[in-house]
Amino acid sequence: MSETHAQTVAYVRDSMLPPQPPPMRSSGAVLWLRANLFSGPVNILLTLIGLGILWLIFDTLWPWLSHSVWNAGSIRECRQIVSETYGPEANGACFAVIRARWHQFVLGFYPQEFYWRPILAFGLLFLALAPLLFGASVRARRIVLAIATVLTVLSAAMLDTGLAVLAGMTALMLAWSALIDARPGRALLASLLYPFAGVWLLWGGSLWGPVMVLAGFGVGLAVWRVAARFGMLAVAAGAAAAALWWWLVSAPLAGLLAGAVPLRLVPVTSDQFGGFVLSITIGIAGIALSLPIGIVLALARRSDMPVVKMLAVMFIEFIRGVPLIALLFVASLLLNYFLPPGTSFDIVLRVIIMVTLFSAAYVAEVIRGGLAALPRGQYEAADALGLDYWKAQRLIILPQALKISIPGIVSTFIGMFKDTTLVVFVGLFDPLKAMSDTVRASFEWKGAYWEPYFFVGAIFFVLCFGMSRYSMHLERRLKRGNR
Amino acid sequence: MQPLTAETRQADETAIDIVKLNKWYGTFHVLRDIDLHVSRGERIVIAGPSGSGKSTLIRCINRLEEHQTGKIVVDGTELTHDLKNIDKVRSEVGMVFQHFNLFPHLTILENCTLAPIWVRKIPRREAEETAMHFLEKVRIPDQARKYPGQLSGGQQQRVAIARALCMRPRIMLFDEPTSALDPEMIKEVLDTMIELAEEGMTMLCVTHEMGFAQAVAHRVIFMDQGQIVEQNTPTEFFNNPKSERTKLFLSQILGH
Amino acid sequence: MQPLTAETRQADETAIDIVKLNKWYGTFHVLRDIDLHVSRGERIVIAGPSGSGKSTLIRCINRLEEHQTGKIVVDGTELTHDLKNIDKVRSEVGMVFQHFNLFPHLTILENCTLAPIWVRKIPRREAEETAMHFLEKVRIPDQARKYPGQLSGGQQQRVAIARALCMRPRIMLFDEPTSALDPEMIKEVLDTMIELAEEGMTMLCVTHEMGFAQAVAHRVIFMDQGQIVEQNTPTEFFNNPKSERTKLFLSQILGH
Amino acid sequence: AEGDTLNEVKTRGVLNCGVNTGLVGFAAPDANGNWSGFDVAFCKALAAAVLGDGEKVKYVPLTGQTRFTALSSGEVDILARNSTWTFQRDTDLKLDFIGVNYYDGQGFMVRKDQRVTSAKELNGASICIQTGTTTELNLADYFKANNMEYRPVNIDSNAEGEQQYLARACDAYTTDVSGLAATRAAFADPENHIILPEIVSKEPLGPAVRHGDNNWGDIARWTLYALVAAEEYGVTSANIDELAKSSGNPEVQRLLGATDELGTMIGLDAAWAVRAIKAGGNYGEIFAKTIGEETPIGLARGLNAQWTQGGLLYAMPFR
Amino acid sequence: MVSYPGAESPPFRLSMLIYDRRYRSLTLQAVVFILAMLAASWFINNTLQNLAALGKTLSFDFLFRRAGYDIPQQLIPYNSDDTHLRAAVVGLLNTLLVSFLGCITATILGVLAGVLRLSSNWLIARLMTVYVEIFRNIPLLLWILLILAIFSEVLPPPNAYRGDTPEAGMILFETIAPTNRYTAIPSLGMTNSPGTLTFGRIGISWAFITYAVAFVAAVLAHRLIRARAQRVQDRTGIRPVTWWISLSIYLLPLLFLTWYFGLHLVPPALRGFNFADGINLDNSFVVLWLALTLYTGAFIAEITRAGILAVSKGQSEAAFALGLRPRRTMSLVVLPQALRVIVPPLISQYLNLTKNSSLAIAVGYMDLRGTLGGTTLNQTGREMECMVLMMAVYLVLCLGISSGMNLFNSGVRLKER
Ligand SMILES: Nc1ncnc2c1ncn2[C@@H]1O[C@H](COP(=O)(O)OP(=O)(O)OP(=O)(O)O)[C@@H](O)[C@H]1O
Ligand SMILES: Nc1ncnc2c1ncn2[C@@H]1O[C@H](COP(=O)(O)OP(=O)(O)OP(=O)(O)O)[C@@H](O)[C@H]1O
Ligand SMILES: [Mg+2]
Ligand SMILES: [Mg+2]
Repeated sequence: MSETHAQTVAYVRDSMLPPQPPPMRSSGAVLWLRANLFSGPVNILLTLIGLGILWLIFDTLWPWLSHSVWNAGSIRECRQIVSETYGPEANGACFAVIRARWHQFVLGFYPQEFYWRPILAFGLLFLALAPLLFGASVRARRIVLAIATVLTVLSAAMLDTGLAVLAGMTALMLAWSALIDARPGRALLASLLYPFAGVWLLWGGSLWGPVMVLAGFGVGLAVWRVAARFGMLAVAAGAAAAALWWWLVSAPLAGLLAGAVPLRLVPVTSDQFGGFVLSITIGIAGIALSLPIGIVLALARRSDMPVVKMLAVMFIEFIRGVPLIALLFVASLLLNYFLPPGTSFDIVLRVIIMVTLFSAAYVAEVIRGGLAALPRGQYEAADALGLDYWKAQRLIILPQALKISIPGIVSTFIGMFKDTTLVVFVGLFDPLKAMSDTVRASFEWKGAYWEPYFFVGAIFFVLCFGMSRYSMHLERRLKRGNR
Repeated sequence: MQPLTAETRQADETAIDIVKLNKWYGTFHVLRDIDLHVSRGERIVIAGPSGSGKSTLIRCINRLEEHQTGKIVVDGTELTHDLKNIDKVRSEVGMVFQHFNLFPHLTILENCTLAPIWVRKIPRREAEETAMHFLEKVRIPDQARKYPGQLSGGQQQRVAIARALCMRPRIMLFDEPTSALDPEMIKEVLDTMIELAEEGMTMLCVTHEMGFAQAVAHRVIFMDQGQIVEQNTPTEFFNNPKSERTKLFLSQILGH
Repeated sequence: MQPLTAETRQADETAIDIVKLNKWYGTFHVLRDIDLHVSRGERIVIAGPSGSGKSTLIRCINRLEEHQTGKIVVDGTELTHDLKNIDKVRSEVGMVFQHFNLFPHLTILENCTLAPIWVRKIPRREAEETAMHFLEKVRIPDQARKYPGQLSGGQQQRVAIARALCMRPRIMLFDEPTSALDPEMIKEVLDTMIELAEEGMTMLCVTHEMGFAQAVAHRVIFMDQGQIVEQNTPTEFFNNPKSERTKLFLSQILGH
Repeated sequence: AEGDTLNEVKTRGVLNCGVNTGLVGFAAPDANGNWSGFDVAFCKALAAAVLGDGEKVKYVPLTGQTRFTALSSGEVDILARNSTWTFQRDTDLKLDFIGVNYYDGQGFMVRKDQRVTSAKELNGASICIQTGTTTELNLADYFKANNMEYRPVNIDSNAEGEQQYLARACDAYTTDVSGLAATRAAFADPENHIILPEIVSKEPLGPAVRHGDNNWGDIARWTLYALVAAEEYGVTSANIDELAKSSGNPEVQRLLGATDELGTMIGLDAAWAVRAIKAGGNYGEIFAKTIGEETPIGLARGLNAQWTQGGLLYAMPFR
Repeated sequence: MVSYPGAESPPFRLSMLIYDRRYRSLTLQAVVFILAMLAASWFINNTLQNLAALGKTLSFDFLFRRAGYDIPQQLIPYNSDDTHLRAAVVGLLNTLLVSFLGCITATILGVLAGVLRLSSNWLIARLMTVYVEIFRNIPLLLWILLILAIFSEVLPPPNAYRGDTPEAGMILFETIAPTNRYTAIPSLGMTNSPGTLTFGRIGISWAFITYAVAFVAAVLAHRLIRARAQRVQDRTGIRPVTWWISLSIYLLPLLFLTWYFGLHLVPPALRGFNFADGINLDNSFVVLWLALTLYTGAFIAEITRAGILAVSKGQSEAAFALGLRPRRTMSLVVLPQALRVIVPPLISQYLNLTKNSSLAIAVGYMDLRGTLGGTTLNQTGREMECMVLMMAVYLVLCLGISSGMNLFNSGVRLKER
């Protein structure tokens, strides 16, 4: 074959060439500009348009922001200050309204002397979430814990919280952080206790109420453990035992215990909730409750039992086919009709139920995607090892599927959190519209349109953007695979 | 533990008994009147062209697939729709897949201890000891704390074998355990399998590794179109195939 | 068509001429002072460890990557920033990728006729005839109406070869065309390539299939760290490697 | 059913009172979430009568759209949210209006510089209107009857209406005259806006309860009358303790539970009316404190004066 | 069921209900079904009891009573004497209108932003990223309120156009007057009107019909020309230039009809309080439309970007290697594949937009929720009936859209082995 070229080709390099620096072409600011902004007529045009837009935004916003007034007692005073300082034509933001009323946007009508309670509740939330969300990197977790602790205590201190309470808060948060750092396994259990602690802090009342609810779960679990041999029957028995406990035992027992040891916080009713406390409460309750429901729905929808599947599909499609506003109106107008005569419960709770069902349907779809992404081999390997359906789901399938679905779940959560502003239409005081309207209804701040929107929008942006960045970070980490 | 009566001994000597097994996918007849008797300690290699039903047969034995007619008795337990029987059979039969199917979210050790702990209800400590024992056997004890994604294909397949062994099965099924591996890794896995064979484990193995078949199999079964076309000892099978199809097949796989 | 003057003959006999080619990715120097002259009809195999710049070299030849210094002349056309030159070169040079890169939304036939119709402006009827001709050559004319997703890997790679051939290129580049394939399918593809070689096509092929190199290559080029370390006829290269690196490399790939 | 609501309220210990989401003077929360206003005062009086403490009220803010459903579904015990008493609401919506606490009428507010002096000149105008209210229907009827056209600008709450009107997104703002006055009072330049003389509808505003629980209706109704009667007989929050002991007027004695125990007839105790009046004063005091001429709202008593003063307020006899 | 020769079934025992795979699934399903039915009947029973206690019955009679309220924007004739049903239909049409227009503009904006986000122009790419992030992370309600505030606070009232030296001037050659109530745009007038075709109270101008017919004919002709061009290309390899023929097919009849009917624009003019003659696009509508467009556009931009990125680099490289130019590569190779990735999430954005249009409540736009679920509900007190009806309509709408998506999906799914 190779006779024609044989003589010419033999070649051996005797010394390897060292790498050279690249020729001076790919660096320098001018070159960068040329390459990234002015690389052709279309690009030049686009750049000019972009600059124009930037200028437009700057030109409208900057004078307003730079002429802002932070110290004033009313909007009229604000305007006066602006026109005195910057001339009669000047237009300035009156952030004094935020300064005067920011606590109302954030904490609603929560009693002033108890401001530390919601703050502590949300601070603890980060401690509860840390082992779940930031478990992968010890450093990230420590940073989050430290920031959460410091911020919580700081903001509580700024709100005139008593020294004793402050010390208690600090001690609690430090102890919990230490637990997370030393015994991550235990910390996960502590995270499970969080919902009860959060509810107690926010609504107050006797500690025994939440404790009894928690005990119900314990009872159910114990019965299930004891009866575990009987498979599915054990689950039913556990559920029944828990239900009996809640129904019959818990209320009297709680009363009894409260009589003996009255661990009580002053109760705060839901109508005092408003602003971001309300949004965040609804949002977090919604996601925490919708996750398990979503998982069950997703499993049901992938089930090979037609009846179960059909019910799940009907539920999911119904919820997804109806606007959230309609569901909120159902919560406010109709839910009482569906319950036995005479029952009437808190509108916040009803809204939470609806929001939960709503996001459960979306979460279910996300998790279904995660389940579908798992290779069949995983199911088969679990089967071949003799794991039954629930064990296989719990140990093999769900951990993987949930991991894949986290980004989707987070974006569902972001959507839901944004949607909590819609509760204004059923008469709750959301931070956006209801609170702004309330603030504007007062004589001092009538006419302050832009500032509240600006403030509330900025908070929403920070929270949602933070969450979406976090989920992108997760996505990247997941793409890299298992370490 | 029971005294060996005639009957139990009979059952004891038979590992798998398949009688007139038929299976359809929809209307497609994949397995046709399969009769197969495997004694305890016997090692069988199943070969055949793609689509001939080898995997399906293997998967029927631990009920990853349901059969429609005929009878499969594994270790004295007949496979019916009864869940208890299925569970019993599955915990007696270990299976190694072509694509390993390790659980990527668990470490190697956890992969190996999962089923013993949750199915056999063995204490964790004990399960881990067993797992380390088998990991040593497949010569990767040092990888126990890693995740599957960090191992090479050959190592992963050896973990898969160890995982199956941890359930202390009486029968091992292999479905083309080496065909997804790079050539260098094939040898590692085959070595492990040969060692297992030497310990007297009952094995059914779908493979085209003829060297392996020659070395360890008691019997080679050749399947085509859902039927057993020929079976024989390895030497006879390779050197002296009877049926035309077998000859054709052998010429293809040995040719390349 | 032109009378062969000394110059055009010169150009005509040179398929590719690469002089002092240097390329950087950012500050990373991938190709260092590459000099390579390929005559018409010559068949060259490029080998080397992973990351040595083989793919980059191949991809510079049809300007999928831009080079920074040096000169590449393909079939008499120098590759500069001039779009016309690039178009010209690309329509003269066919390329087959490791992962086939067939267009999944088009049938096999459409994959093969797309470029002739839109680039060469050949009537559809005619393009289809050509396509069928080459599909026959790679022995899959019966799959013409299917979609890439419906074919096996080996078949897909053969389609990719046919697709490149439909542009009637004078030079074919192959970038590890068989390394994503299962062993059985490698042979199909190599057979097709050998056939091509026999017809006298100029070929540059990155591959580690040493059998193939021995059978068809005029020259084997060994690259490491972005440089051509050794080149020689296949026989010499395999039996009598000169440089230490080549020896090391050969011992690795032949060892397994 | 009969007697249920009273028992429920008593066991709950809190009165659920449906109020406006924010209408200064009638019902609005301040910066700390404390509610005050004309309607709120009635809630307080009722709570004082029933529960003994005017602060035991949970205010449920209701939009124009959710108010009646909230009442029928039992979410609130009483609706004190400036709602007009109409035939359809009383019958078809299964509500019971227990009386009128404010006689109102729908009017129009325009800015002075438009030089409109009569609603009849509003042909073709854009008019801001709150959806889900009777004003919406009245407006349609009025323009139809006068053969005029208009462009409705629908708004969801008074706050939004104010904003739209001030931004001149509508030429006129229509709602109950009291509401207009309250809104105008809050403007930076009230003098530049006028309320047109035409009153296009009768708007008797009053608290409402559910159909079917007559006893609860009675309690609410007579609490309202107690406030009105107290004004008529000169009983104020200041002199009530004294009068309860020493009033010579038998009607006052009955009212204040000194002689007949009227309270027990409606399931309360004798001092119910005393507590109700003490909670925020009599009708006149409440009016003066929340929306009267001394307040920024600056409403005159007008139709809402006692019948003895030429108004329409007329409490049924306590006997 | 297929029956298999020789398949025998063992005798039935009770324990098989739990331990036999086949029966176990049946048992479970029966249990679940019974539980579901029990729950449903419990709810229904409660509802009936509660309604009975209130003396209400379920009845849809109210739909045929006089509505009594006016609706600012109506696509079919409506006045306050019409029934609630008609009001609901007017509301539904308003929902459909804003959703439909919103979907179109959001798609245009979103695709543009998504493509520009991938642009090599650093500034534009950053700007688009900022746009996407800002709109995705702030509630839609805020955007609606903000845009509404901008419209009502910044734009001039109609009054400002009055007088010899008006404070505000119409834009675009004195034809469009944006005000803080509505945007007044010209309407169409005809000097030579061919009359109208009426169905009951809905009239359609014959001129409109003629235009529609001309347009459809032009589309058909255009298709024919394209097909012919394709045939020529198939035969000779060279595609004839046809754009000017197509253009004239569209334009010439249009111009002719316009001349024939004497069609012209009637600019809005200020009469009394408001602009008349032209068409006044209510701000409630424009604001909602704009907000939905901007908000959904941000999501669509992300989808577009992801779709384009999902087409592997190998695809465009293969096309380049075959000598295809970038533009052709985009249209022949990348876009057809990206579309398959883009369309399903795009449709679910359309669903979201449709559902989000119910936020019309914040601007007082009378959509389905504003009429049937708002004023009608309030005037009649029929919350149960109104809500059920309203949710049913939304459900039908959404299921319709998503079954359309499924059809598309199964149509374009890549063929696999
Ligand atoms: N779930 C299924 N549904 C329908 N047909 C199937 C299914 N699984 C396998 N088949 C078909 O059954 C036949 C036998 O499949 P099987 O996997 O047992 O073959 P095999 O001998 O293992 O082949 P290979 O060597 O390719 O693994 C094949 O024709 C296959 O297409
Ligand atoms: N787009 C790129 N940007 C930066 N570095 C790159 C890029 N593409 C390749 N490289 C680097 O350039 C070097 C040469 O890459 P190339 O793909 O040419 O190697 P190769 O010899 O083909 O290797 P293999 O056998 O793995 O395909 C590698 O170190 C690779 O990491
Ligand atoms: Mg197989
Ligand atoms: Mg390469």
